[in-house]
Amino acid sequence: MSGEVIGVWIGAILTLGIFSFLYKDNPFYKFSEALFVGISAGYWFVVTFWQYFIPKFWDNLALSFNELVTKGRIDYHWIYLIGGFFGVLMILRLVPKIGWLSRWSLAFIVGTTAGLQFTRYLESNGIRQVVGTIQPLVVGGNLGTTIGNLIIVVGTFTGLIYFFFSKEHKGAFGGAARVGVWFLMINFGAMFGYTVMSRMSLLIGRMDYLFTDWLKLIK
Amino acid sequence: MDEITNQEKKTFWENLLSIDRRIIFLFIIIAVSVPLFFKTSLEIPVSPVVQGVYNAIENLPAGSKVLISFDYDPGSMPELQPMAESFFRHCFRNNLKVIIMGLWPQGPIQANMALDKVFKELKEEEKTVKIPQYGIDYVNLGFTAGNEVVIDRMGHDFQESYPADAKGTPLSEIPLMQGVRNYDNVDLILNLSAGYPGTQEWVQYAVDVFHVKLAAGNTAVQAPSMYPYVQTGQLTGVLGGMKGGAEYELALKRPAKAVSYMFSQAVAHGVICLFIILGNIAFFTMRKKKTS
Amino acid sequence: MRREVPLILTAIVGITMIIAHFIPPFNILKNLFEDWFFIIAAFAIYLGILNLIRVNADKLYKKQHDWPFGLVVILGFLLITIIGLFFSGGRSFQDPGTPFYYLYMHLYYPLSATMFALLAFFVASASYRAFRARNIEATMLLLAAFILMVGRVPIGYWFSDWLGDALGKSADWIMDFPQTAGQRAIMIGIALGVVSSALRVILGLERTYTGGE
Amino acid sequence: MKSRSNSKEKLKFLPFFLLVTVFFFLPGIPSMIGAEDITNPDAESTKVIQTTPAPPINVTVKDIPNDKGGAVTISWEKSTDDGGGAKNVAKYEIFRSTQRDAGYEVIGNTVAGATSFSDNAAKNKVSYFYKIRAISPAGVAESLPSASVFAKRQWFNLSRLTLFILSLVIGFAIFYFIERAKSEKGLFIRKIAGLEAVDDAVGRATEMGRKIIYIPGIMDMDSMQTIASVTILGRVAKLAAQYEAKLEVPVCRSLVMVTCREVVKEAYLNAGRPDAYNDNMVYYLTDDQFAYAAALDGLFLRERPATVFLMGQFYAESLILAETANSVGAIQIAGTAMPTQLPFFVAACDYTLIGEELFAASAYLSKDPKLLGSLKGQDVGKFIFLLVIIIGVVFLTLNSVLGLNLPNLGRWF
Repeated sequence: MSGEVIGVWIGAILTLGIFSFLYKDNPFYKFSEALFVGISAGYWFVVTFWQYFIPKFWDNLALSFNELVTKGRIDYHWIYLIGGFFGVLMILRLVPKIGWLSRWSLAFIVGTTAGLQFTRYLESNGIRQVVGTIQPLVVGGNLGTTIGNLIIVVGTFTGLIYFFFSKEHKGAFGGAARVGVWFLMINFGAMFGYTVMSRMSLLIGRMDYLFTDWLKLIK
Repeated sequence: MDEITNQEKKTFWENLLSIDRRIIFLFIIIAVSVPLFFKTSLEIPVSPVVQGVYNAIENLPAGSKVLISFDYDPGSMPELQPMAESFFRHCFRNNLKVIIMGLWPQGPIQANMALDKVFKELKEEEKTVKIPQYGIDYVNLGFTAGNEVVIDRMGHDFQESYPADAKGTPLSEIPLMQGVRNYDNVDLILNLSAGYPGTQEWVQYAVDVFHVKLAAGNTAVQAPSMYPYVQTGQLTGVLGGMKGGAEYELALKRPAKAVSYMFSQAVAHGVICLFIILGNIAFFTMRKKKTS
Repeated sequence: MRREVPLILTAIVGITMIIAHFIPPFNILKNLFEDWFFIIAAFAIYLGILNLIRVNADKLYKKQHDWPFGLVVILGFLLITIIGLFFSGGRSFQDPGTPFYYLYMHLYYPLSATMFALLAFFVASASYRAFRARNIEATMLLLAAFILMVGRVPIGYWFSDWLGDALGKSADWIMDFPQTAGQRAIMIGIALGVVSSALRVILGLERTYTGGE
Repeated sequence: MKSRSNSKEKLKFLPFFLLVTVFFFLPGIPSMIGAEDITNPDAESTKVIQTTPAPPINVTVKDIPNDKGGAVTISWEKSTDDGGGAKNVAKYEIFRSTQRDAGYEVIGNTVAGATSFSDNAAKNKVSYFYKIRAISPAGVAESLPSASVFAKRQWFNLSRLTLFILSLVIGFAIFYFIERAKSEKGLFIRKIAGLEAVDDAVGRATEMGRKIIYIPGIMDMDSMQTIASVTILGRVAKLAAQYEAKLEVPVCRSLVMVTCREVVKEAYLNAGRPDAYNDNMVYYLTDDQFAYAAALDGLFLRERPATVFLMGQFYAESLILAETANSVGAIQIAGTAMPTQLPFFVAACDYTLIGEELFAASAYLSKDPKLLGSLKGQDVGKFIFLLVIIIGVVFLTLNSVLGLNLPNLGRWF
């Protein structure tokens, strides 16, 4: 048996192992689960090493080191040492007495995220969507678009009303919020329905693997 | 359910309401598997969002540069791989130059798999189209870490994210990459996406900021949340899931795997719909019984 | 030192990132900070891995219930890590033909894809349970889902062209208008939520992560 | 928390109306002073060196706007012989000089079919001229020189002026209400069902003697949703400590593990039960999305938790987790700002925080007036957006019905 054939058999058995979970928890599933956790943790560890640690940290330092040795110059890549410094602070958690230093790294990360996503979300999720909603309500000669635009404006408007926190949902305001909830529900239903297709295709892919690649029942 | 007041034997509808979900699972597995053994061809119309993607590629003059970002992993192969193959078929048929990259570590491998398949086809059937050459007709930049940051940096300069292609050749030595500094020198971006980072990030970081033209192939889950972007014109079009892939194959007049999977999907959908209908009938029958 | 430094650091870094969006020369700092993030995360993964191994080794050592599966976790991890780090050609470890690629294709991929495929079953059971016309809201959810499910696959064609076309058209219409409207309201809300949370973090009002109330 | 509405309250909104008004007029500026193309005035007529292929025409040059300088974009129209025939263009060469009529040097070339090139080696504030030469087997043809251009560094990205102003206005609104909330009591915040249920859900776990499992999403600390989730965990952990419920936090990112440990430890300390905390409550499983889901599924079935929290950024695994937790009878409180996953949480979970509600959760649970004030600031943001939408739609509708010429607000962004 070639490596490829053995590989397909292993793959097929593990596939059945995961599927067996649908019936009930059993040792076969537990084995597949444990193997999956171990393998995937290792997989991402290796990926992190080769695709993040080496190019982002090691390569930059090697560049600087090379510059220093061959030309005697101190170039700006040394600045990546600061990133490494924060990384080491993180590892220092293993030393209980100075473990609190890792909070500096956390503070750095949280600050970066907050600053970066502040403008991004405001632009793409906020402004762009507001701009998209600004459409004329009456489009000459096109009833479909006219109704559609009206629905989009009403739906976005009432939907946003629902999200108001500091005003009680009572009276006309509450009525608008209720209409907003209907639009949210239509959104959820439509997305759910749309997604079913995608989920089925994943199962089709697996069954195709079992029947075609493994059992060779389908040519 | 009030078990104490309702002493009579459980009716069919009652049983149905509290059905063991494993019975539903059984129906699903049968519904998906059996149709796989039948060869059928279903006809489907091409929807406007799919036509948008098709037109975006079709309307490019020969020699235009297309950047395709592979942002998915093998988990989404059933949905996205047929699209990837169709994109390559379309681009090479129209003599477009293709730049491949990936924001997901496994993306560029997926691209290689699709390329292999399309080249084999080209060798077999269409003798009029020459086999594309690496470095001149297409180039694979590979994966680079950084998610949306990569998109942002490429907007300033590709070299900030990709000093070299996947094989380690510096971009400046690749004929195709001559004069390509950033998105300004690319005519269209295609994105195959199964989550984060993906189409949403391309819209936020490339379209909104650098005003490039973007079309995408998405898993069916993601596609609906891209509709607002299509509506605002931030996206030229989107292929949603297997159906989008199948429609695109039909627009391209090259039906392939996506079309043949559709039958299984249709039957499975039918089974779910049937269960929902039965569930509602049971629900209303029981409610009537309770009130009377 | 313990409380103040993190707060000041968060504020400075956060404000710098916002400014960098508007002042192009600041982009250099932005890129640098983002690279540092990946470096920190790359260091931090050791903490996670150590934790994983310790938990499972504990299971093994104390002969806890299910201890053999703890062994499977550790062996699986060691197998792929050793092969990926030392025996798969360094940086090109993911190229087709390497041992790492083999493990990836025949162990990792089938497990991952099958786990993903379980969704086909859960989607069925969840929709059976949730899609009942209990009240107006639930009915809206049900109708939208049902029309989309039927309209997006060519079931209609088995009955008649007319029905299939009508269903497909109404599915497209729902996606284009009411669905988009609902989605937009959610997205705009999220934008404000992110802005407000980010600001609270930068201002140091929410700082549980640095060990402060 | 109780509602207060009087005329004074309304007057306090006045500064915002003023700000909003100002905001309407400022954004027009970038479109007035946007970067303009410099087109060669006599580009229509072209000088032909070798008669064979037609030369490229209309060479235009442009400094790449809003960057840190050092680059120029050159665009042209293809030679009419590009695309086939005996005179088919094989490639274009790009020439550059600091004088209009002499001193041209090749700086690069492109494949046939290309219509633009970026000169990445331009020095800032140096004027350059460019020429394009089409090369074919039959001979070469050269375009006229372009107009002059120089690369420059931009100190402010004008295309983002609107965003800048909006950031300031909304940021100020949130800040203002945070400050005001310090001196004001009884700020009204509407009920959020999913958060009202948190107390009961934690209490239930104590009664049943089973665990609370808290899942902070699958993304790393570079997501605001994860950060929001971690702060919510802080509140939940404090409740768990007070109720003496058992809490377990399996995570899929190392940084999230570190952060969650800090947060849970602090929460137990604040609840006066530091002894009840140990590091094993928060543990790492794997970075992998589906392996994480597989492990959690097994955990749910074996532990049969009383309560499951699913808060943060989720992808496809959302429904796998929610359905399995449902099948073991756990109360599930979910929250995410992922529009793609909300439908599944809504369908399968007992309570779902929708989008913005996730970010409001920590403020809501903390009952800290300053944090609650920020929610009011968010509402001002929504109010501004609604106002822009209404005015924008009315303007455009009037334009289309009455043929007026009111401004399109959408263009300002």
